[in-house]
Amino acid sequence: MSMTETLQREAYRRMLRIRRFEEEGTRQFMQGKIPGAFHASIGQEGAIVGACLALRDEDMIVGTHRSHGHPIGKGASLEALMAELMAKSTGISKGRGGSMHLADRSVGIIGQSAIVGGGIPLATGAALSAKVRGSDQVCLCFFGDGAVNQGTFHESLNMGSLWKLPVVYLCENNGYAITTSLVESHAQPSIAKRADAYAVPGVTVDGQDVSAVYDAAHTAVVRARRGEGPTLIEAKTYRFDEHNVNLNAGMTDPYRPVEEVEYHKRHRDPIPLFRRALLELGLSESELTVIEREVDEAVAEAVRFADESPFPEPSELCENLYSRPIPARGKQAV
Amino acid sequence: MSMTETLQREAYRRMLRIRRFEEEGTRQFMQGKIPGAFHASIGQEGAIVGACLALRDEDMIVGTHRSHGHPIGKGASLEALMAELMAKSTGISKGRGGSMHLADRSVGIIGQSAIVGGGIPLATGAALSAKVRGSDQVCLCFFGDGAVNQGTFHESLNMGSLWKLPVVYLCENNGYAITTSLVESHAQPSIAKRADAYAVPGVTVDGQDVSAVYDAAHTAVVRARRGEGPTLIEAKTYRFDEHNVNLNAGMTDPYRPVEEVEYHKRHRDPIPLFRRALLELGLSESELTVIEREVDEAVAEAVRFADESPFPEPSELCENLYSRPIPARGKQAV
Amino acid sequence: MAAAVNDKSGNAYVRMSYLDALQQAQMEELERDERVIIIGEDLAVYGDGKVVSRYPTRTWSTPISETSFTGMGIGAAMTGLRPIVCLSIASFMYLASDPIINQAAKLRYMTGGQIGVPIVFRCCMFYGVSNAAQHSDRPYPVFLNVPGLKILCPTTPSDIKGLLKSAVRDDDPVMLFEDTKFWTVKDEVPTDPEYLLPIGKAAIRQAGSDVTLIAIAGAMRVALEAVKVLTAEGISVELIDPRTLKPLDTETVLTSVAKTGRLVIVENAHRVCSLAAEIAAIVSEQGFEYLKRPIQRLAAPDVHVPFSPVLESLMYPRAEAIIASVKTVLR
Amino acid sequence: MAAAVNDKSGNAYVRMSYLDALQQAQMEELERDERVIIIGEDLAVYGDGKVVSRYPTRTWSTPISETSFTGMGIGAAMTGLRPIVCLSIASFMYLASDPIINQAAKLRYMTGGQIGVPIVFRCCMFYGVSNAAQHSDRPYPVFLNVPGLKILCPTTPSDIKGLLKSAVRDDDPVMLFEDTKFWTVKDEVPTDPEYLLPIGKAAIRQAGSDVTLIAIAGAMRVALEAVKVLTAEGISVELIDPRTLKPLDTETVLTSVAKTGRLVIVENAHRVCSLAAEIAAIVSEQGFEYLKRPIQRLAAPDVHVPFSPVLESLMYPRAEAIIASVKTVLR
Ligand SMILES: Cc1ncc(C[n+]2csc(CCOP(=O)(O)OP(=O)(O)O)c2C)c(N)n1
Ligand SMILES: Cc1ncc(C[n+]2csc(CCOP(=O)(O)OP(=O)(O)O)c2C)c(N)n1
Ligand SMILES: [Mg+2]
Ligand SMILES: [Mg+2]
Repeated sequence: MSMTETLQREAYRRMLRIRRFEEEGTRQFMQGKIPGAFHASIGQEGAIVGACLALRDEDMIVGTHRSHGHPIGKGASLEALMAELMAKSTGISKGRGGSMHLADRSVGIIGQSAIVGGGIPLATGAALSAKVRGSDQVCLCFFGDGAVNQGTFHESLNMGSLWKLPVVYLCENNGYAITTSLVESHAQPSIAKRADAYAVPGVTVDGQDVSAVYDAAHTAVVRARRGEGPTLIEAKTYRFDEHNVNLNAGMTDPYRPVEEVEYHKRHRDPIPLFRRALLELGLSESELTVIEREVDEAVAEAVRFADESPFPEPSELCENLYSRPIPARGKQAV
Repeated sequence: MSMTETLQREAYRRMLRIRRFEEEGTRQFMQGKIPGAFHASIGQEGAIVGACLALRDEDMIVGTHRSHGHPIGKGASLEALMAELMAKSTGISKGRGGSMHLADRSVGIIGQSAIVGGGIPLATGAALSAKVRGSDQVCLCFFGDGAVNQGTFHESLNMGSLWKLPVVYLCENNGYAITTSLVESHAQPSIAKRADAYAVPGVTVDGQDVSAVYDAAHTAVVRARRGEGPTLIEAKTYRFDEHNVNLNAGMTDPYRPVEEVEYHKRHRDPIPLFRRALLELGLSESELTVIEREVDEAVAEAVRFADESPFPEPSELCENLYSRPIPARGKQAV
Repeated sequence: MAAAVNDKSGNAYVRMSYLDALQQAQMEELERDERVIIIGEDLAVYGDGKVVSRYPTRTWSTPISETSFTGMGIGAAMTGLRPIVCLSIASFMYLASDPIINQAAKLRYMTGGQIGVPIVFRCCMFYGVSNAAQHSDRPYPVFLNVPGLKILCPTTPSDIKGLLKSAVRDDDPVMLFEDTKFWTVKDEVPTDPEYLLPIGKAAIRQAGSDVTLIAIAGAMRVALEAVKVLTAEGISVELIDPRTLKPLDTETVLTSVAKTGRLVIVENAHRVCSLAAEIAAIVSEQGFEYLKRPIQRLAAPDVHVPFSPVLESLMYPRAEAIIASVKTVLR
Repeated sequence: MAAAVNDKSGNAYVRMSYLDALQQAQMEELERDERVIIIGEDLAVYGDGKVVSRYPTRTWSTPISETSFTGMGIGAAMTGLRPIVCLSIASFMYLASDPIINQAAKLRYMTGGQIGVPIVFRCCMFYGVSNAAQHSDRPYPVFLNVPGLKILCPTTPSDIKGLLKSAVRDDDPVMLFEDTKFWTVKDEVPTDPEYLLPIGKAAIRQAGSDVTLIAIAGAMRVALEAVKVLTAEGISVELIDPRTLKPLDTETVLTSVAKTGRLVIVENAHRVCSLAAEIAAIVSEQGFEYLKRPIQRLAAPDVHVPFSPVLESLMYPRAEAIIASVKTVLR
């Protein structure tokens, strides 16, 4: 099924929200207002949003260390996400999680694993849960090309398939795991082909084409919801920025050619590509401009909100470790 | 390449050595002379010996908890193995390893992992070592059908293939992992087919036909030694005994039909099958009887040796933990 | 199973083994709460046969994939279920340590409380029967260092019932280390399906005034023997069973040491950084003024479990060693 | 790099950072012994760039497969090589704990000495920089309970050179926990490619008579600050750096406590069952009669590392806390 016009507008809006949120985040990071690491999804918005839009509100997502796009793609509001990046107490995780773990439960993001490959079993378990509870929820599992080589990929896809769980495995294949290219690390360069080992359908799709990703994801989601089991989707995409804002790979030999990066930025940017497609489909320039302005305002508002929010109080350090505070028995020196 | 006549005789001898050693071991176990667990390979001798005979003396093997067949298949003498089972100080591992870990380094068994799937990376690393050292050794890696579902299978086959390491992955597919059947646990029932995910050749072979296993293993070993990388061989075999001598699965619903077990014992026993083939090929009954007598004597001698050997001394408890004893600093109360 | 017998206060008890009590607790929780599921390998082999045949859709017999079925249990716990993940032999816990430590223990905290992980990780410490180093570990000390986990080592049939049930109902990840030394031990177990024991509360198995003896998990068996002998000799031992290793009931420990001034701790885990170390450290910080004599730790030596019974029998503290240690601190 | 300077006994030194010393040690060992190889992810990113370009066939940049590339390192160590396995950030160690514990640590023992595993597991404890719970662990206590391992936490450029080189030449599995708090710290490092430090020997960083202060890994930085202040106030602190956490140099610890009668231990790991617990336990067993005051442990509280710098800064003991503890035991 193809996207409706409403969905197309929403797809454009959400891709743009990810882009602008992360561009702004990068600026804030450079100004020292965001601590820790910062992995941007810039360039990968088509794969993320196309997949997210194939879901219903009550569906679930487990993502990765490159975690900003997933909640925004699923429709999260930006304030609490930006506040989290700035380590504020109004952050979505009260300043405990940060950039690698932007999980917004209210839109169904049940976890973002910064342990590469660690989210794949969690997502598979969430699908098991849906099945046992008799819910018709589906769980979308994002992971990178690098994560495919973890044992959890293998173990989880086998169980997901064996038990026909409602999970969609979506690989954001940006060709690199930090500095390691796919060909240097995958004996079998086709990730979709690995699906045969678990008797699940394996699909390759152009991740820079949000409609194509939506179509593939939609088919997979329908299949999952029908109880027919998982699908493995390999969305070929590209990361425009460095692996991590503060990572200077510092190799004399760059791990990816400058021309390759330039080519993708210029010709394979999912946002201008989709904008052009929308105009061709008959949307007006002014409609798109309205969306663009709205997105800019939402991002600015998020920064304002985060800026004005307080930092956590030292007394909160041990909160939310357990469901109920453990009564201190005896003295507990720090 | 097919087995020479000399090799055929040796194949028969080694299969029989495994069978009689384990039959005798089972008796000793029942008499309480062997402590711990006891996993017999009875029924699986064809797969083991066929693969082992494709190796050279200096080649290496990593095996599993079902560990008796591998050293015997590689040509180990029986005394130190039986003494190990009886927990004697003359045991191959001085009574430290026991039934699940019969590693005889002198014939190239560099480890037997009782952690299911744990041996696959070790074997792949041994192959890496051979490559780095510029040796032309090959490492044969045994594992069960159950181990295929471990993450280590996936991770190791990928690296083995990527780096074209001289390793042969041989799955003793006996159809069950304790009580769990292959169809209950493998979304993709063909183990050989999983090879595609790592761009290595995947071969299925009748594990009850020692010659067929030899041929497949020989091809794989030659390929590995040539630097062309690993092969995954699925040898279809069957375990005649219970998973473990002292395991009473105790299910009202037996996990495998009695008729299935009976069928295999009667019609698919690799030893009588090969004996018949040898007679057809022209070996005489008396030649085979000589081998059979020799084997019986070797097993009896092994029991005698083990019986007469002493148990370890309590003072040896901490020996061989480190390469050199750690000088006790301060009092080390037990 | 024996018929129930009522005690003075009208509570009914049935005599059953530790393993049966565990099974009963699981069965009752499955019955009570449909969110409870069981995940693990060959469930029927490790004693869960009845459960499997009664609840086929809520027992998931898995492929051999410890890392991921543990992670799946965590994912299911995050999304509305209350899984019991059976890792069978404790030495396989290491394969699951990434999801247990990096996910289950951390997710609530890392998400600022958005996500809870109500899960039980069960495993059995299966040692002393010549299964050699790869099958004989008692690895609870490894997990004690990890914030966010709760860790239980019940030593009696009624405790395993009460603690397992509390674990299933707890909103946090709980690790339950059974000790197979108790599997066949029988005792009275309350029939009440609402019999719950609080997590975090030690039991004083015997009150005493001369010396505090803390015995952990399987070491309780020999400790009870030792206490019998010592009592007969007129030595008054206060015997404590921590039951919950994390969070530890330090109050009970310190109160006892305040009374006795003498402490012996015994366990079957390897000695370095074990629970006995932590208890000794706590007492030497917070109960130093009570101590009349050096603390005595008895544990397995810092060496792997050998296959040979002759050698393995040297690994775990025996009653005589406990008796000797008690006498040493009384000297 | 600065030019070498000779000391009075003619030994040459060069000033360099901890990270450079580590790199130099690796490079020298690769140069010296062709059995040495390096295995790990994105080797060039984590500081091994020079090594990779110099020894392309002996550096193996792996896929993201921690469990198996660790297992492969062990397999290679069993068969004639001396691998250094780089696990980068210490929180990824849990993925490799099965091969480290069940294979590397056990194989020599389980095979009665037939197999040796001469391997180094390197990782860095990368905390205090807002990477949140999944990237900030200091998990050495988890491995201290395991027999058969050796565990090092060097705190100076020359120590990391001497200890890493000893680790590579050692015939047993050695875990080397770098502390990124030291990466940029510079000091004099012997140029001698045969500069080796013994595994199992603590360093007395400053002799003193009033109190024994043991600082582990990154805590040494703040301990040195604290000692400066205390010394200025006329308090004589004996500052010990265990360097090798396993096997621990208990002799040096006990000798010092015998002299001072007072013990403060500081580390950045989580407090429960940490090394400080083990040291406190050892001293309360074997040095009880020396102790004049309760032992003081300073460690990270039993909570995960939060992302927010405001909160994370509360996690690790500060110089003021050490000073206060020292004064408490002197009261
Ligand atoms: C278990 C584990 N190993 C290593 C890392 C370090 N690391 C962080 S991101 C990353 C690369 C992941 O690559 P990929 O899965 O392709 O995702 P991408 O970053 O390209 O989105 C690595 C190796 C980690 N976080 N977790
Ligand atoms: C990591 C791990 N998980 C579980 C076990 C328990 N176990 C021992 S043997 C076995 C079955 C293995 O099946 P398979 O690989 O097919 O080998 P087989 O026993 O059939 O030879 C299991 C689950 C183990 N030893 N290690
Ligand atoms: Mg990638
Ligand atoms: Mg099998």
